[in-house]
Amino acid sequence: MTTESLLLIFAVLSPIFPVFDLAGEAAGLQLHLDQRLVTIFVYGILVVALNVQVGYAGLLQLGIAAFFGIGAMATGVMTVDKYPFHFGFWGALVCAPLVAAVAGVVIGAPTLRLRGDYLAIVTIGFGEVLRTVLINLENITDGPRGLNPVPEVWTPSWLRDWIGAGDAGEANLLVMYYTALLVLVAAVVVLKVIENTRIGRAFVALREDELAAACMGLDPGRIKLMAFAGGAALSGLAGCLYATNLTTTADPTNYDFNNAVMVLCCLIIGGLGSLRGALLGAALLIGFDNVLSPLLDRAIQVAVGDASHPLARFSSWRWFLFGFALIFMMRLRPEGLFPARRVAAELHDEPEEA
Amino acid sequence: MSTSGTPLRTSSDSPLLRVRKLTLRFGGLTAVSEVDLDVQPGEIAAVIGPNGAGKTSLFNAITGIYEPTSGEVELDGNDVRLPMTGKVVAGWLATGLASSLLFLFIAAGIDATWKAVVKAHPPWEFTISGAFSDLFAHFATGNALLMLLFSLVGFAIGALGARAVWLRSRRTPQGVALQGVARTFQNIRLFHHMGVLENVLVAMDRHLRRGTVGSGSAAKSALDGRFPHGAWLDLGLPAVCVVAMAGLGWTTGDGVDDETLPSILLLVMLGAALAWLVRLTRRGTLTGSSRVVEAVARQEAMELLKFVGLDKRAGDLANSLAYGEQRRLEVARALATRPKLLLLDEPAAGMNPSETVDLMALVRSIRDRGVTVLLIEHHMRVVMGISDHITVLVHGKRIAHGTPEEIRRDPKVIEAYLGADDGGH
Amino acid sequence: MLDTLAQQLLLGLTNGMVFALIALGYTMVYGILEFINFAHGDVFMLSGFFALTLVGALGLQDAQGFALFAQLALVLVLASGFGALVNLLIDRLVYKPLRKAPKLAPLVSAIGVSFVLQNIGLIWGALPLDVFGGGGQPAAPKSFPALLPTDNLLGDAALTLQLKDVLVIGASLAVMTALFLLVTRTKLGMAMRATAQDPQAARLMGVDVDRVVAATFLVGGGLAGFAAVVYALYINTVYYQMGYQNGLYAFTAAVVGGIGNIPGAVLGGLLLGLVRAFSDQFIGAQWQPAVLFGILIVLLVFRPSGLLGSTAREKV
Amino acid sequence: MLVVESIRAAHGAIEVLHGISLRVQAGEIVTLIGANGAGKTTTLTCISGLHKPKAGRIAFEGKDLLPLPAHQIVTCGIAHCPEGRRVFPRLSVAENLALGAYTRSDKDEIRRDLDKIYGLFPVLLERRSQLAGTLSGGEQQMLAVGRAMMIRPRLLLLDEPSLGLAPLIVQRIFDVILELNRQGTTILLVEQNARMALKIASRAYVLETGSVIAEGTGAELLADPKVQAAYLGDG
Repeated sequence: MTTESLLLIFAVLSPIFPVFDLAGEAAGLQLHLDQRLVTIFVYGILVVALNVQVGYAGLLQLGIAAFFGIGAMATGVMTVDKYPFHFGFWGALVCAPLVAAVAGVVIGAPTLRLRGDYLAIVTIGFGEVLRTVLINLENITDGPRGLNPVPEVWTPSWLRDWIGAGDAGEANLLVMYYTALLVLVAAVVVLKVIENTRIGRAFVALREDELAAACMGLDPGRIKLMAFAGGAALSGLAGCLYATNLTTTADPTNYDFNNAVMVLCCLIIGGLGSLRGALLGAALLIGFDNVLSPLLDRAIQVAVGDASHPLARFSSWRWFLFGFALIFMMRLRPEGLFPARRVAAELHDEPEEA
Repeated sequence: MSTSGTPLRTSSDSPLLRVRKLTLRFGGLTAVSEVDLDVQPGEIAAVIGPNGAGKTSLFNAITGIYEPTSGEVELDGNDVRLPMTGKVVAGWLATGLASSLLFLFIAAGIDATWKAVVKAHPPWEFTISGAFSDLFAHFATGNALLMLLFSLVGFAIGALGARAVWLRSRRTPQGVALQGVARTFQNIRLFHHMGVLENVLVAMDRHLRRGTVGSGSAAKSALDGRFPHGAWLDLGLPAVCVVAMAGLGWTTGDGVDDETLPSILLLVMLGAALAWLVRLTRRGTLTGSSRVVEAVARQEAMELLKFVGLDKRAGDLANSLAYGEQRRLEVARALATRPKLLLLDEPAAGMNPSETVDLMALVRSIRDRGVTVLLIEHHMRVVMGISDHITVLVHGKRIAHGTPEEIRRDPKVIEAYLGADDGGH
Repeated sequence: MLDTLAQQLLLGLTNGMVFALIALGYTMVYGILEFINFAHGDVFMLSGFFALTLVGALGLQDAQGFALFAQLALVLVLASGFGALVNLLIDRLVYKPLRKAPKLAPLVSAIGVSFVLQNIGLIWGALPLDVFGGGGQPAAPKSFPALLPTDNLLGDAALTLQLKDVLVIGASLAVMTALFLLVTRTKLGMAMRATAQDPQAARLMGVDVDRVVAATFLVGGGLAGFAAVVYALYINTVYYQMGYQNGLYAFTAAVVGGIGNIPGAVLGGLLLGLVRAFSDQFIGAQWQPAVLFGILIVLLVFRPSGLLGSTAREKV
Repeated sequence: MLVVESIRAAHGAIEVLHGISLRVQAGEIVTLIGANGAGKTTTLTCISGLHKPKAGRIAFEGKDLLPLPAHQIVTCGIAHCPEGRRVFPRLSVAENLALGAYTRSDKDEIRRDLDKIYGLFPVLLERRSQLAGTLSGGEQQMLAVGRAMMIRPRLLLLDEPSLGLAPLIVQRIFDVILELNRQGTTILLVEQNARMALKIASRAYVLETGSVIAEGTGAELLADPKVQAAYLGDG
């Protein structure tokens, strides 16, 4: 990936928001696309974070939502008015990934020697524990209400005036949009570079043959811990942006297992181990979930007239979609839509019979 | 039928590998039974024996894959297991303390503690020292016995858990590999979907980490500039970015009246971040020095590939190689760890006669590089042709040890290995 | 105090029986195919919905005496059969084509199946039936009528022992005994165990591994269906997410006991049931997941292969 | 009785059998010898259906075996006693033997065969309720042979029965093989203990890297210098 292609990503993504915004206004729809696009970026970060653990290192981690939640909650605690810390958005952006990474190490360290599927269950367990803790430590997290208001991205007023042309609400949305985009691009660049370094090779070697890697002097525990901590830190980053975008840490159910599976879905549909795939997977699924399905809901509403029944809403059927997506991808195209070269070959080999 | 030309060493030399009374039992089966084995530095040693005699199990026990039921493995006079040092014990205690702290807070009620410490005052009256005195005051109101009990249990779980994990990972393949033992596998275990060169580079990981790649003078001079032009930027730019970001958070957290300083910090942060990202994408490695190290490592890896005759295939995927080539790649990969001792598990298996001859030459030249070789082999011609010493295992027990000539004449070996000539019938 | 303890013990035992029944399904499939059948908990959930639908169709909430028990037995049998069939169908349609795929593929597919089944549960609950409260709120828990008399069998004693307690424990024990006999005494059971230990060698003995796998899914699904009725009778609700939570606990139970180990699953289930009952009583029900998964993590640190599990070695 | 015609088989991308052909007549002991990696075991797994060859033909008593799955090949009358014994470690000795009779339903005959095997290997009778995993290597090998005999095969494929066993036990196993053959079982034996195998074999094939390089009677091959060179490693 070159500087030029980076600029290209920027060039392509930067105007999307204003365009959508204008189109939405012209159509007279109150879709809040701005927030939804940021959500796609946030999930993009989450999916590449999971890609570090599942795609590169082959660790089936099903508790990604917990680290996401830790990032969001840490941001809440560090920034809201009622607590004395007041780190502001930028301070939280530094600290939230650190907190999440520490959590990643704590949960990773005792369980690293477990077989793959045990790790899956332990990480699910960890996610459940975290959800419980977030709900129950009501004095800290404000339970289901969530901590709020999480302050917006701080930017100097001259910058806001310049970006938003004087409209404060517009400026806020644009600042959020570009901040999230910038963080996403930075994460992708760093990961892309890491793919071809010592650490990236170690991840893949571990996934291919842990024993052979160990016999070459690579410490599987250490590498797994790196993958865990790195993925957790990125998830924390995503959590920080998520809470800032919503201006609240929201209900802890936003960080539950369903969420983790949705991220896994994005990754698998996009293609395990491929950054490009991860991003496109996130765009496709989260885009569908966040942008297309509200639109469809509205269309149904209009067509049917009274659509009060819950099954007339698209959101009641979304798990069908995700479930079938996983099943069909595994059956027909396990390497995903945009596979990485290495993984594609791997998933199509049939293990030989002895 | 000559043995190799190097003089045999006397047994008074201290052996490179020393195995004593090694026993390995699985369920009711004894795979290896009280085996002794010495490998002298600089020799080519072989372990032979009929299929199922426990040779591969012996290798697995030496390389830390299996935990021996009993017995010792020493390399260069050191036990291959991790030593229990003060640092290790301190680690257990630290884990215990951390976990006991967690349990203490659970006993005191995390929620209640937070309420008493953080929420008791309006946010602007909060101070660190005040927080600590509030914390102790809150602890004082709690049930002392319960808190003590929880702390102790927490400590026990943490410390014992850390100990249990450590004990289980005391003898590990990577630990043995780091002491200088590399190996190949009977059924080739390459990283099949990585490139040929990448396979070798993975094995150089340790040297890449420590920056100890390369040995030639060219590599040295490249590495002398560990901080080549602008290397400070590699660490400096992200550091500046993070510090500026933290400063930005600190100055703006409570809201600001004067935007000058934050504005500058924001611009510095964005500038540093963008400059760093552009540097990264231009170069493709995290730091400039790692780029130099990487380049030297690639050079060294290419030399190794040339040594085994695979330099032309460096860019191909490992699983596109032919069988014999895969075996040689495995050897190159093992050599890339710069071992003192190289274990070859049936290197000639599945090779045709001419490949076998090449292999013998390869093993000899590995020895000539200063790497001691211990191999398991079925091809008698290979074993007899290149080994300085041969150990014969039958049924998990060592039945003979000596030079190829001695082994060839040993009636016990002839009977057990080649089949009894006139036994029984 | 002593009564509370005894009461919790009883509660733990009954809970544990349900966990054990579900855990058996996980452990048997894992024993043979070495993959976590993530959708197993949701087969349990769907069977619950099936049973509730049956109850509505039979008008069981108004039945009395012998008719009640006879029809209840029918519900038990039909729900077990339903669970068994659903489980078998899932295996044939989803898992079987992936038998030779890398390990990740069936696991991810199973997660997919789990989500599909949950959605089916959601839609099932939206059917306009009386037992589902008209179906207006598909996500809300559906109340399963308290079919059994709630009198205390011990008269005025402080310890409450209801007929449903006795029934849960008795029926579960009976089913587990039957399973135990099936696995240890019959040819099929022997083939199951042999396949779990060495599928290649089992094929060389003429064992049709496909059929053994099918039988395993049938038995596991049947146990889940049975557990669903028992659970519904006991807790008196069914809801579309009950498979996820209980399934997770049951899987934890299987791991605690040593996955792939049949007595281990029962032991783990009972242990987890007891821990859950006591932690609900003394720590608080809201901390249940934290306590149970905390125990799982601590156990895996000290005994990675579970209480009764044996350590497996990788062949090199 | 058994006809194998130019079968090719591969592990992954690597072809390990380059067209092997061999024949076994009823009542014979035929042995395949050759160095490690020559393809002996793969040949057996192709016959018993565990491994499907890419090309070639395998027929048993005129019946094409290739389309049949392994468990149906067993019912044709072929038993395969695999390399490394592969007994079921957490089943008892008696259960292991009972699994051998999995495809059969003639209770009395099973009983009789069981008694016969206990008679052949009294140690198995002694340990019948012990878990197979706790047996010694030699006992496990006897169990594996006994288990295969419970299938009551007309053709018995034996893969390295001497693997990892002490010479005395090997002798015992070979005696049993001879005895089984005398009682009418045709045997296809893969063995690395070539002298021993050639001595009891009516005919033998020598394999080298996936091809047959020589065939003949046991005595002929024992004297053949090619065998000595390729296999015994003298040279």
